[in-house]
Amino acid sequence: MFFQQLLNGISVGSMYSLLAVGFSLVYNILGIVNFSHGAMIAIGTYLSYWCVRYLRFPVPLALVIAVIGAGLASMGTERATLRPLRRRGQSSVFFFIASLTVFNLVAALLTYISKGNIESYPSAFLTGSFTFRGLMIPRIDVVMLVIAILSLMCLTYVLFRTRIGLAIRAASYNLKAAQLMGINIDWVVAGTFLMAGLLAGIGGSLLGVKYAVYADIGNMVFKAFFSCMVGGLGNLTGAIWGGLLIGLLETFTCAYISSSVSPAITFTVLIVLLLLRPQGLSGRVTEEKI
Amino acid sequence: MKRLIGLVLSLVLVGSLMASVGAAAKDEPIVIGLITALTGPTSLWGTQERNGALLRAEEINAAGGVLGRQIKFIAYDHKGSPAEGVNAYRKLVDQDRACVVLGTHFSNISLAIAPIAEQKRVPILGQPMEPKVTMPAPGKVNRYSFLAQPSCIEQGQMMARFALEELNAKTAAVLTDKANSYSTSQAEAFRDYFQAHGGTVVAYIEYAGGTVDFKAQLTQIKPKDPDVLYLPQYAQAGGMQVKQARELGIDAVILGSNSLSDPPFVNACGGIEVAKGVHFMFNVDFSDPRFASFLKNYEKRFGEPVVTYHTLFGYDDMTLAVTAIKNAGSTDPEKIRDAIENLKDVPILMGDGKFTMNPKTHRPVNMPSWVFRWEPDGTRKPIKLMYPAEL
Amino acid sequence: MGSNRRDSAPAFLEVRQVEKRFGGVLAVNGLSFQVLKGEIVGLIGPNGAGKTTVFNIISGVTRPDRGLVVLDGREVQGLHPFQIARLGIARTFQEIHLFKELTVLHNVMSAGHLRATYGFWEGLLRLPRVRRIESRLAEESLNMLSMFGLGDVATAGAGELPYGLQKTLEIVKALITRPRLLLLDEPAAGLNPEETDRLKELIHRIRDQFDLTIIVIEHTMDLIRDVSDHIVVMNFGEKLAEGHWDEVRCNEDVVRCYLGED
Amino acid sequence: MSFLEGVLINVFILVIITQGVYLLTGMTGLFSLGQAAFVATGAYAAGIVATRYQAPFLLSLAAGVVASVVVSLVVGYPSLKLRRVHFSLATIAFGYGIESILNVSTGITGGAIGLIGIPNITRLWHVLLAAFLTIALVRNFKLCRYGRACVSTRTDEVAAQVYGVNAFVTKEIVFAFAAGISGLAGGLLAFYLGYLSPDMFGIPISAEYLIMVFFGGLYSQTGVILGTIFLALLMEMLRATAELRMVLYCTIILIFIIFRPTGVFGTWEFSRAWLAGLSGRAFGPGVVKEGVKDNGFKQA
Repeated sequence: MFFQQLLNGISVGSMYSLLAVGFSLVYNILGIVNFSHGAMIAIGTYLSYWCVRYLRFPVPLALVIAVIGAGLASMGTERATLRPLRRRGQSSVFFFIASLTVFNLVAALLTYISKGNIESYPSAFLTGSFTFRGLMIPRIDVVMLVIAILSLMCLTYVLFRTRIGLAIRAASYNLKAAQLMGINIDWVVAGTFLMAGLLAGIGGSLLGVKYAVYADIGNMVFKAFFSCMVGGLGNLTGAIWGGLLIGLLETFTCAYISSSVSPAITFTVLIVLLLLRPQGLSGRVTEEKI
Repeated sequence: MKRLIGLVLSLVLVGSLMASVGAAAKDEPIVIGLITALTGPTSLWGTQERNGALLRAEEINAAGGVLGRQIKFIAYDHKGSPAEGVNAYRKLVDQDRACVVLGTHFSNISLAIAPIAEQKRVPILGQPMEPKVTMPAPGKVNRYSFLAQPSCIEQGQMMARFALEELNAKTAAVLTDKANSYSTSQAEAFRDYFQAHGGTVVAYIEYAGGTVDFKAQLTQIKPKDPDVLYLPQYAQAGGMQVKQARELGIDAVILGSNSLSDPPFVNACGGIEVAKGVHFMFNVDFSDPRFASFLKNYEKRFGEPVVTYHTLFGYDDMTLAVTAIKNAGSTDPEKIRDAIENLKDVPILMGDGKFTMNPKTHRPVNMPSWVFRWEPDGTRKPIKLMYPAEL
Repeated sequence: MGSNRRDSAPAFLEVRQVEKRFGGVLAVNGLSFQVLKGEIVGLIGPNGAGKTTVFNIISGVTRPDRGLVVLDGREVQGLHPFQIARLGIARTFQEIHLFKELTVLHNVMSAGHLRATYGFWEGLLRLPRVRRIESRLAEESLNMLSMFGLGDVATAGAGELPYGLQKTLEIVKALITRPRLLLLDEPAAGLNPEETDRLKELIHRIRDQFDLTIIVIEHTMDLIRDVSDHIVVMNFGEKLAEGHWDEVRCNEDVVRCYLGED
Repeated sequence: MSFLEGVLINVFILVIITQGVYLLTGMTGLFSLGQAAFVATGAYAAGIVATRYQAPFLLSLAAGVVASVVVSLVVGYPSLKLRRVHFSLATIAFGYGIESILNVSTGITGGAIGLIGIPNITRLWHVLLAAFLTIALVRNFKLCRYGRACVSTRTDEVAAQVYGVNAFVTKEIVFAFAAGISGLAGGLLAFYLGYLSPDMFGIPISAEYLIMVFFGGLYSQTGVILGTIFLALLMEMLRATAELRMVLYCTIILIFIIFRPTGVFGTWEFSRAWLAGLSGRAFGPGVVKEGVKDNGFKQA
């Protein structure tokens, strides 16, 4: 049973990780808490579902469309709400409300369009599990893990092997300096939001398959927020570790302590962890500059 | 001053709020209100309920109305919030002059409205399953609140009895949402009845609201190998639980509450392949010919099939309200209240087709429920009709 | 002239064997020096010598790993900055730390936090006493601003001021706290020679008028020469030399490492 | 009680709550996503004292305020030591925690079924009086040295400390003050509705408060009050639009945000000087300048 629970924890945790990486990309590079990430997750879920259901596209094509759609929606959100703030030299705290409103609006719109219905992929897509040494492994979890690893590899490639990746990394160290060096900040910000949106699209599509398609699925962004913060500032692998830690903590508090207060216990443990290690699990220590 | 726009807008809003007060007049249509969720996660139920009530109101109007007057039906959103529900009730009563209010299917909202209804003295009739809505304390009845289906305690007990007697279950596991009164009340009733009548509850697991991954809880249940697994849930959580239970290889017979009667439940399971074999309780016989004609009329009116059973709630609640108005012979809310209390053998779609109100509890007298099973072809097969009185 | 007095008089501020390490780097290494009451001490050294770290340690922003900071006979190392502020140490920052979103006057009044001596509940109820203290503080702030030529811009946003005025505003904010010891971190950086001359005058004037002891970090050597009674030279976190301008200027080490580069 | 009175009670309870959020977020820069949990604490404390011990109205309200303040001190002590974003995280955790406690302690709070039987006492004049007092206290606070300390802590914590501001204690004071205000609003809500359930105080509700504060103008007390009134009434007016209600509500907010990203009122403050037809830019403490240029957008 312990190993089954471990597996459950990893399954939930890897999903949180996937959602957290996109969140942490925007947070680490721009220092912005972006709740519209949740909206992009929901858009990804619904786009891929609609493509499969109504347009009868094959699943990989639907996934690609959903991912691109979520990416563009993410860029659009940035263009409409964040860029005016930057142009006027206003603080990014004002983006907070915009991102929350986009989050609420998308949930409300999807509720309206779907009439509040819960939907699922036709003909029990990717359901069932296989057994490995007495452990039940759901097929969707394996698929999720593979896609998550592939997309993170793509992300790493973009960040470390391309020009835009270099620009983004430069900007993440020092935005003003990057600007002075002739990097087009508008493009860096748009690119960051695009990549976060793409990741949200992948995560959202997989969530739809793993659980169900419903309008409030974007609420997962709170888990992503926690994973990103617990994992630590400064690097993306932190978000992955954070997600896994939260998944395991949740599963094991449910299994061995009490499942009705599991979220409360989990989050309290995480807050204590942040008190002891303010830089997060794998963040770099930064001395505040005076 | 550009900045004054906001101020002006607010004033306009207040003004228009006040302007609409006192717009009701005499000898106009009879106003019947409905408070339900038209937005938010449970809006599907709310819109279905509204459509059902609207359909019935139109049928009655087409047949000449009631007391020679037409029915004006108004539905307001409560967004799932008690404060909103209370506002909606006040708006219906004060502004729209509703003489009877239908709703809500949320116990928590009805619990908040009940004391307000005692002050406003306009009856509210609906489907909140929590018995405290009509009876806040033993022996005490809220005069203006009525429930039109078996309470969650009765439904939980009936399911437990079904498990014991029809399925010969010896052991049961229960999974319940600690943040949802609908779920906890049924789960507790099921557990207590099951244990009191010789069964063993091998696992009783409460989880926190908002959970979507139930593997940690289900993994604890699996080694206990229960005969039945009771899931008193809304369609979404119920569907995910069934799907994940099957993924983990739990092969117990799954029993659920009336929310699992919806197609959205099958969707949340990921298809009928997973949902098949799940038992649920519902107070209508889907094979009843009257039901078939209802389905046809609904599809004709709204251009789409009925999605959830809440449609029936709206439809039957409207029937009951109009019957009460007819029996009272007046639109005086006080007289309608008395009439609702004394409703007897009203023909409705739910239960065994006849509705009688119990004036002592403000709940129906011995309203039966069918236990259904989802079949592999996507139909619901009636297994047994259960009566609360047999408990 | 200073040497004799320095030997006999008790120190107003004493930094003794202070050490601070950032990661693997020793930013300050066993530094000791003394400041007498009413003195203006110049703290100089090449970039990265650890001068600002010394200020941070004295003002409590950074906690030293080892060593003592004694103010008027009282050990203050390791205290929080706000505690040290209450003991009468004020400072300016090398990079301007104004409250840029606020008006100039509001900046000064915010800095006068300790001068508004009323309690939380009094403030909440806005008793007459509070109004009295507030208007007195506002008046004093405005006076101080006019004294430094900022009277006309009192209602402007602090972030909109030209650089030189922002620097002055920093000093005004430090002075409104009525400090006994003032730490000026590169007050002349970015100023033109004319402004620098005015700054020299200003430093002398505020020392006399407010009965201050001042430590200045500066790279502009003629400012240091003209204002300092005593000079401490740092390099690589250590004290290289100290003494009067003439003594320091002739010190071989200093010439080699620091002045020689000029 | 009429419908209009009910609506206005709701509106002004929200006005009270958002004054607390304004103190926290507008003045001190602390983002709390768990403020509704303090409303819950006050509401439940007042409700429990009233139903179990038959305490009178005022005493129950006081119990609510005290409970909220005590809880805020316990929660604030560790969480205010965290970085600002981590503080938001801690408030989310606190929100979940309170919801769990309310759901689990069935014997005291009624669990998910909720707390029933609280008398319906609150009338509009109670709420208006409380709102007026709250607004006055918050204004006084803003104009006194502690208010300035909050603003300087928000803008530049290190500099504020150097001027003698104990940033941690300042934050603690504001956190407790805001909690007390929320507790008062919670108590009024309990006696207005007569019923409480844990799902009335979730994280989305706290987010809703933040949106109201930002909508009117994060740095403007006037804006926060008027913005809250506007949005609360808007929500009520949109009731007639049935399914489209939330979509329209969010769209209207988003349109305002796109055209006025810093809130409808920006940093404008109602003042006697403005009334007298003088400059809109009020003179004196508490006024935050608009149009500040800082090109970076790193959050503190």
